[in-house]
Amino acid sequence: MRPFFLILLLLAVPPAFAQDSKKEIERYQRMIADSSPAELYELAGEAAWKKPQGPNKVSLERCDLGLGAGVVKGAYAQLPRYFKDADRVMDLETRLLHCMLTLQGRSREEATKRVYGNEDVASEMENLAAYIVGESRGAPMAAGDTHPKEKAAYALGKKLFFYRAGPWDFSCASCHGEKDKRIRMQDLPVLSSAAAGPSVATWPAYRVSSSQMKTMQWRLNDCYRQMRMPEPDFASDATIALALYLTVNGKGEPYRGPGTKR
Amino acid sequence: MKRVLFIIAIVLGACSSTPQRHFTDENDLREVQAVLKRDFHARGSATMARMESDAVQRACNLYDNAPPEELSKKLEAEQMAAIKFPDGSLMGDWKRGETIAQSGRGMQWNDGPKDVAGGSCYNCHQLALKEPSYGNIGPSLLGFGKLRGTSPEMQKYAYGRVYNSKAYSLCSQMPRLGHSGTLSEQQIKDVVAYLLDPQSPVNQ
Amino acid sequence: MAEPMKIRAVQKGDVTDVRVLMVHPMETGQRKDTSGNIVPTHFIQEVSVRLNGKSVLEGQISQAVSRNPVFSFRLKGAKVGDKIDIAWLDSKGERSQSDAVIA
Amino acid sequence: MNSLRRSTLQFAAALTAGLLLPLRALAAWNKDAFGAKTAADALKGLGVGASAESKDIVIDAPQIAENGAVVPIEITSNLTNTKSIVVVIEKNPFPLTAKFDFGEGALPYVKVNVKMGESSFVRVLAEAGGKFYSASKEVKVTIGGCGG
Repeated sequence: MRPFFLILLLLAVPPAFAQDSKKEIERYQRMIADSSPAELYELAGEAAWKKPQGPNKVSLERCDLGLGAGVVKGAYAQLPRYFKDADRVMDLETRLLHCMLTLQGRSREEATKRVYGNEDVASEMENLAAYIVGESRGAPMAAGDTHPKEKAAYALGKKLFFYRAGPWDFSCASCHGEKDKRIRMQDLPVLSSAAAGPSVATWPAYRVSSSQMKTMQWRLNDCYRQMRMPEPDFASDATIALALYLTVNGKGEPYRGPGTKR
Repeated sequence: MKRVLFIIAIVLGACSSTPQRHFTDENDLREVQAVLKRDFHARGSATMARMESDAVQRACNLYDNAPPEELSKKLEAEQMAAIKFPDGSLMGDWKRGETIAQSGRGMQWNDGPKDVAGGSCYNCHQLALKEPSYGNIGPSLLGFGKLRGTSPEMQKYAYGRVYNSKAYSLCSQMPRLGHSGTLSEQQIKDVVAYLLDPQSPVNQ
Repeated sequence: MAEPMKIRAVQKGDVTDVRVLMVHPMETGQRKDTSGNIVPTHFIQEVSVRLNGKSVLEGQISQAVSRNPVFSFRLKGAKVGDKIDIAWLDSKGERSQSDAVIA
Repeated sequence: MNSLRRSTLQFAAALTAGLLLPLRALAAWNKDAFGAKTAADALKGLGVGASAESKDIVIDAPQIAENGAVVPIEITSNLTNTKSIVVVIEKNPFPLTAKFDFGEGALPYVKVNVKMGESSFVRVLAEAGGKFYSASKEVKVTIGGCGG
């Protein structure tokens, strides 16, 4: 990586072709967002939220997502955050899992058997996430960044973001660390900066290429797959720290998911 | 003129107070590595052995991809020494090279033993003009062979760069495709042909 | 009986904007499922839109329409409170019908 | 997708109230035209004759689509009394994609998401006043992600 000042002096301006194709791709993104089936997952998620399950035959309607038991409106925009009852920083999917275990009495093994769905049947977690995030539309994102454990998670997330590892020596920053970079035609936001805002504001998202609603845990999971790394544990501290790091970087961005992406 | 001075001012400012590095010392690196070993698990071909880090990764992590000069030189030389250059022509079949450059498969946990690995070249580089969907993380390689010719030295340079880019620029973002076992000797020769062969669309 | 559709019909001046979301895999017969065998073709072929029981639009579509189809239509001469019902028939003879009231 | 609560209620309500009119015979699906491998054969199958280029057919489609699975196409015909609109994606294995016949109460307008196998021209034909008109737009389909 060339030293910092050389990049500044080069002030490379992207060639004209890439410039207007960027505009065209943004138009495509607006068009698919207009006519997206994402709404179907929000509806299915609302049904799952209210469905009694587990040995206790209880729904998730008493689950506290941070704003009080059962409060869904605006809850996602304040995640990830520290939860006193679990003495742990949690993102949405980790918190949902917590409620499945504590309220519904389900086993961790059963509740995490199928956290990623496929194009025929979405997973319970994907439907729930679509519903809950939809209830934060318009709220400025404000993940927790004051509690000591939140600060520690942010610091860990940042180190994980820049740590190069694996057979291809990649870190997240290899692709998301420098402005105006693309993989093929895919623009790569600098997630270590405020430019993370528009990304964290539109995940979870319906992916047209796979006809599936995908969550943030999946997003991190699939990045590590393409970094040629082993698989991250679902709802592990490492994934939560990364999610918190990205979301705090994008603090203030109005949430507008679930998104619709290529 | 005023604007250029202004830019230089920023640059000097940026250099004098070197930004706080991401990792303070080797211990810091070990702590992050421990988290990765705790919170990840093997899947398919992606085993936990991939969590071990070598001297190159430690140097690039510790110094934010800009290690001191003599450390870089030392490690680059070690990486160069480890490259096995086949003898004879290093140019294979550019048609197979194009398929390798287009394919993003290889070394992922969902790549089966029968799946043929690719080089993911188009993810980061422009190569042939006829392929508009190219990345720009790496420099454009359009007309690489037309500009540089096909001398044995150039074949060796191209082969070495693909085999282990860190032998030339220690903290390059380009994967060590040969060193990591992603591409075979023949596949790297085919990529070299795609880059250098006058018939290749890269040079049309 | 297939999943019901999600219809939204909104009156804007003298035009009614109708947006319908259908649940259907729209299989082209070229996709492989997770265990690697080809999923046979299966897609909506006919779509019909009726206003107060009278047909206003008839569509024939192919497997090239995206999965979980989303259509937008515009009607004229309708008013708030009128009823729209949309029906589809697919290549396996499955049918679905949903209706909505113009808001 | 487990059951959709709100829509199901809507549907159930219609059933109970007996409002659900029997499904009339829908426009029969034109097997030959939709089975044609070329745009020309498909149009012949539909009985669509020679068409004149017309700016009164407005196609709003992305110039570049990051993925061919969902390409939103919005079509408006400003030709007076347009009877039908036909959508053809020339490079698709089966080019004929859709045919819409507009009755009294519908405007000649439709928006639909289509799949495109590769970059191709999207051709739209309209029948108005017994004549056929056409317009086309090119959509480039690119590879967005890491191709892995």
